[in-house]
Amino acid sequence: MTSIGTGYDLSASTYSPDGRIFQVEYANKAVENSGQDLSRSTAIGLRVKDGIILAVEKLVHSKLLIPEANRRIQTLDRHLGLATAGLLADGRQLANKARDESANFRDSFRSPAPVKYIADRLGSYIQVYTLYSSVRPFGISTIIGGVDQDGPSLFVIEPSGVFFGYHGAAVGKGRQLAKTELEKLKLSDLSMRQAVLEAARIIYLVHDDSKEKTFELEMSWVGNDTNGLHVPVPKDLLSEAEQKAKAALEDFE
Amino acid sequence: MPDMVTLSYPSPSSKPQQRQFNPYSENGGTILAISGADFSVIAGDTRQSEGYSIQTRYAPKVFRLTDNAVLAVNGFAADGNMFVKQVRQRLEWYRHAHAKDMPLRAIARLIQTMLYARRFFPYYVYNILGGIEEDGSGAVYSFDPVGSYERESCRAAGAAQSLVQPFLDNQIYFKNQVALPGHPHPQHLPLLTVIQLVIDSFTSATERHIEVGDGLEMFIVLAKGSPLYGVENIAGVQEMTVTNEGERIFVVRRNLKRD
Amino acid sequence: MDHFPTNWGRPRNDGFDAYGTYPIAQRPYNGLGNDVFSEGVQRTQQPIVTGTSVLAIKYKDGVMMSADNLASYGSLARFKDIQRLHPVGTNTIIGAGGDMSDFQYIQALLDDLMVEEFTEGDGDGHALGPGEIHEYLSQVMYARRSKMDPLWNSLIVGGVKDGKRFLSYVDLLGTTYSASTLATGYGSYIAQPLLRKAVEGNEDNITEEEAVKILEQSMKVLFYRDARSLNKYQIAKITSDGVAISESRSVDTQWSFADGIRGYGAQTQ
Amino acid sequence: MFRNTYDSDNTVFSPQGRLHQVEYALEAVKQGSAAVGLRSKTHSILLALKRSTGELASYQQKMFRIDDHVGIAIAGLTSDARVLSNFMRQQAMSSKMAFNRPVPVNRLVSAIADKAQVNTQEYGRRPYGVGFLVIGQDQSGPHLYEFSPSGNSYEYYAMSIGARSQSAKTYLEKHYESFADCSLEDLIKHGLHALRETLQQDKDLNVNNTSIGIVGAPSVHEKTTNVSFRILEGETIQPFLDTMVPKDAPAAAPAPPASTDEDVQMAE
Repeated sequence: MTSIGTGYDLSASTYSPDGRIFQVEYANKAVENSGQDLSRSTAIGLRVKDGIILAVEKLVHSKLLIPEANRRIQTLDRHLGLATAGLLADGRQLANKARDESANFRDSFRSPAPVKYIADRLGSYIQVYTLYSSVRPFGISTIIGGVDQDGPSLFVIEPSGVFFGYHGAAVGKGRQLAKTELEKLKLSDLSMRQAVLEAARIIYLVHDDSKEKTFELEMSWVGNDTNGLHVPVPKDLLSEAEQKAKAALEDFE
Repeated sequence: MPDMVTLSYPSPSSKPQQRQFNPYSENGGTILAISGADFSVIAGDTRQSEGYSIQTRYAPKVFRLTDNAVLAVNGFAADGNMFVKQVRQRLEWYRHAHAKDMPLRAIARLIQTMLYARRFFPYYVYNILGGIEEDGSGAVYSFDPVGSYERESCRAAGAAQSLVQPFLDNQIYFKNQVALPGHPHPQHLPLLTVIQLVIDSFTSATERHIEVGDGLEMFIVLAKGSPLYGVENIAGVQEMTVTNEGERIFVVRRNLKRD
Repeated sequence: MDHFPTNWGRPRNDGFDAYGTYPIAQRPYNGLGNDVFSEGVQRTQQPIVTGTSVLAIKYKDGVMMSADNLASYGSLARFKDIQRLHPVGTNTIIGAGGDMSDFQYIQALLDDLMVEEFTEGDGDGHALGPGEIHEYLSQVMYARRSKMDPLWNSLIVGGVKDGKRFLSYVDLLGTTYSASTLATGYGSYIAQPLLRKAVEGNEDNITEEEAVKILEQSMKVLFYRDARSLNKYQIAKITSDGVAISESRSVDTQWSFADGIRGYGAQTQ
Repeated sequence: MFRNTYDSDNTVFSPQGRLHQVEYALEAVKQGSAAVGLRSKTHSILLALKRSTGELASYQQKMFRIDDHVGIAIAGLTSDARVLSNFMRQQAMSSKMAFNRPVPVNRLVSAIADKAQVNTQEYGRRPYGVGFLVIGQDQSGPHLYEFSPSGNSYEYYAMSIGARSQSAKTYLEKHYESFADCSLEDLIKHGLHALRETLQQDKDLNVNNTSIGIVGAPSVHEKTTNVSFRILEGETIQPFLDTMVPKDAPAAAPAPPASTDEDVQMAE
């Protein structure tokens, strides 16, 4: 961050002399430690044989919050889900855009949009916000997952607009540890139920008890077990996953 | 002079046949309203029909707008329902702006403005507005489809207007009745008399007009502080008042013949 | 497209080819009414491929609806495997008579709406019920008629929400009404009286079996009398358990009497 | 002139990934007088403290009716609130027009949150300078939401916003578990106690400076049968004020000083 204060980092439309766009880099910072809305949380996505699992570590910033009422994982279409880390409001804005894209695809072709198509459109959309001084980049990393004609697929879109497909993806504060854990899994062999348990375990593992407040685990899934619909993981499975995650955590320690 | 050229002008019959879409229909039924010194009665039958078909035996044509205004709409039902919906939204904005209900005479003017705005694609609807003025008097306003309106003591509209209006002229305005010397016709009739006239109007219209029948819905609006005049004793009466501003609204339902 | 500029219309009806663009033998007629714009923009349409009656009744457990599988092209029985009953969400069914392409458009519209509900609502407990869907359809139908560009259909919306039965009608004019028996098209003349007789005042007692019987009987009468109908139809029921649309079925009919009618069978002057 | 290089513009991230203009907008909310919201199984209520600029001036408007089933209390810039509340009214009405149903409260709140987000991302705008507490009743029962200029919204059991709202929050956190089963009268009493915490030592709630907003069945102190959103002001709130436990001046929990100047950590 040597260029802080040199004036090359005040606009997305300015390169620094060494060819960097600082505003985009700062947006990445927002993903990890946004100070204003306490969203310093982790989100992960798992792509398994016949479905996708999304999970987020939802920090509970006040005990006055109503549990489970404030959802962080969003539904884009019947078959598409999205989880973000970073500025929550940016995440909602992007989800609305994604819904429009998906609806437009459906209107044109009378079939559900491929996951990759949506990831592509959103990548382009986010990229536009890295070009001009009149806007700021999106302060979010996005996991988008769904099941289309070619089966389950999972993508991550960064604030720069770049996107990649993944078998297992993690964004946000605890992404390094989460990635390490994901890499240990044989993702393509897992059933959706197994993947739910693993996802819960990973979220419990990456949550930093010492630094962060309490959290709530939120999970959704889409695939064979859900008739191809992106829906929240049912309550009984969710609590089973939480129990096992807590148990595993104790073993770990 | 012989034709110089042969014209290949298509004969009129070979032109594509044109079937003009008619955006209007007429759904029968009749409405009427009568005002008294400190009350107003607004009524309509509940049959909705098209041609010789009864579409439904219960489709309301009379609507409570506020605690002191009731609107009856008759004509093309789709226009009528949309019009009422739009009036209600305008009244809601008025409430937001002024934290009170719009006065009756203002609603009357609002309706004329809204109707006239569609002068060249009119709502095919005859409106009758009844309620209580700010001075506490009962009032009836009647409208034509493009917004011409006036305040009256009584008005009938719709399919059986030609049957009911002459009857009201005679019974309310005492047309063709000569008063006994020293006993002038009353300025206003008492509420229960008016209610009986309304019921008689509709039973008669039901007898003689195929588009009238099935049910009668009658709204009674009482001025602030007015006595109940026995309304509370009418069988099946139901109070519709929402606020505590003083005016009260009641509704009475009666069956009419269904044939 | 007419590529001769002289046919595009002129400020005045010149009686001759002022611009000299035509050989005399082909000189066009420029008389009144031959201006290509004289007919204005044509938005008004007529139904092309059409479905006939839809019937619906309320009964003890909910609402039942039926429609045959025919889509006619004028008097031609063009498509004989068309479904005219369409589920919307988990507790609503719409049945359509009139233009089938307009109906398909309406299905697409409602599908978009349901996706919107699914994503934005995201299980918040505010699913659209039959009442809301009927209101929405009414607004669409009325808006299109007001643009003089109607969706040429008669639609029946039926369903159950929070234990309450709902049954309502809307058509190309935006006209709406509710009743415990409804019928569109030819059915409104022929079947409606039969349905009313069987159902009115009896809505809470009719069992599912009886409801099926009532509709079967009416469909049979319609098949006998409506030349644009087909003896292949479906019955849908909507109860608090959800919607169910039957496979196509038919009723036994007896046409031997037709032999004795002039116009049927062998012609015997 | 500015506190740092990165705080003059809403389209600029600081090197830490912060949006200072948004944080300052959250400060604007804290400039406004406090509002408190609570929810039970049957009711949602709002309470707000009205300021007056002087003896001859009237008290400000802190609550707006959105629809029969929704109302809001505001803290911050009143003019921004008027724009947003107008938008909410439009949303409520188009829901009635298109579907003939009262707009679900959560969707209404999301709609203004999404609207507010745009003002945190595009040049030439400023974030809205107002926070809302939104109460409403729909098919899924009574609700209470907080909306803030950052474009976030959350649903709460109880919440407070505005000047010295932390003190009210402390009170609410201590008692919120009992709110679910409270009668309307008790709920209002809790609300008044929480609101009182935001006052300076020498001040007290009275009929002039307090507004109460309610959705749900009427209280015994109201002379109405109305269950839709209503705002109580003036003499009508006296019976509720009378239910309050008088504050025994020295024993009252010392309120932490109002933060005006430090960097904001929302809901800290």
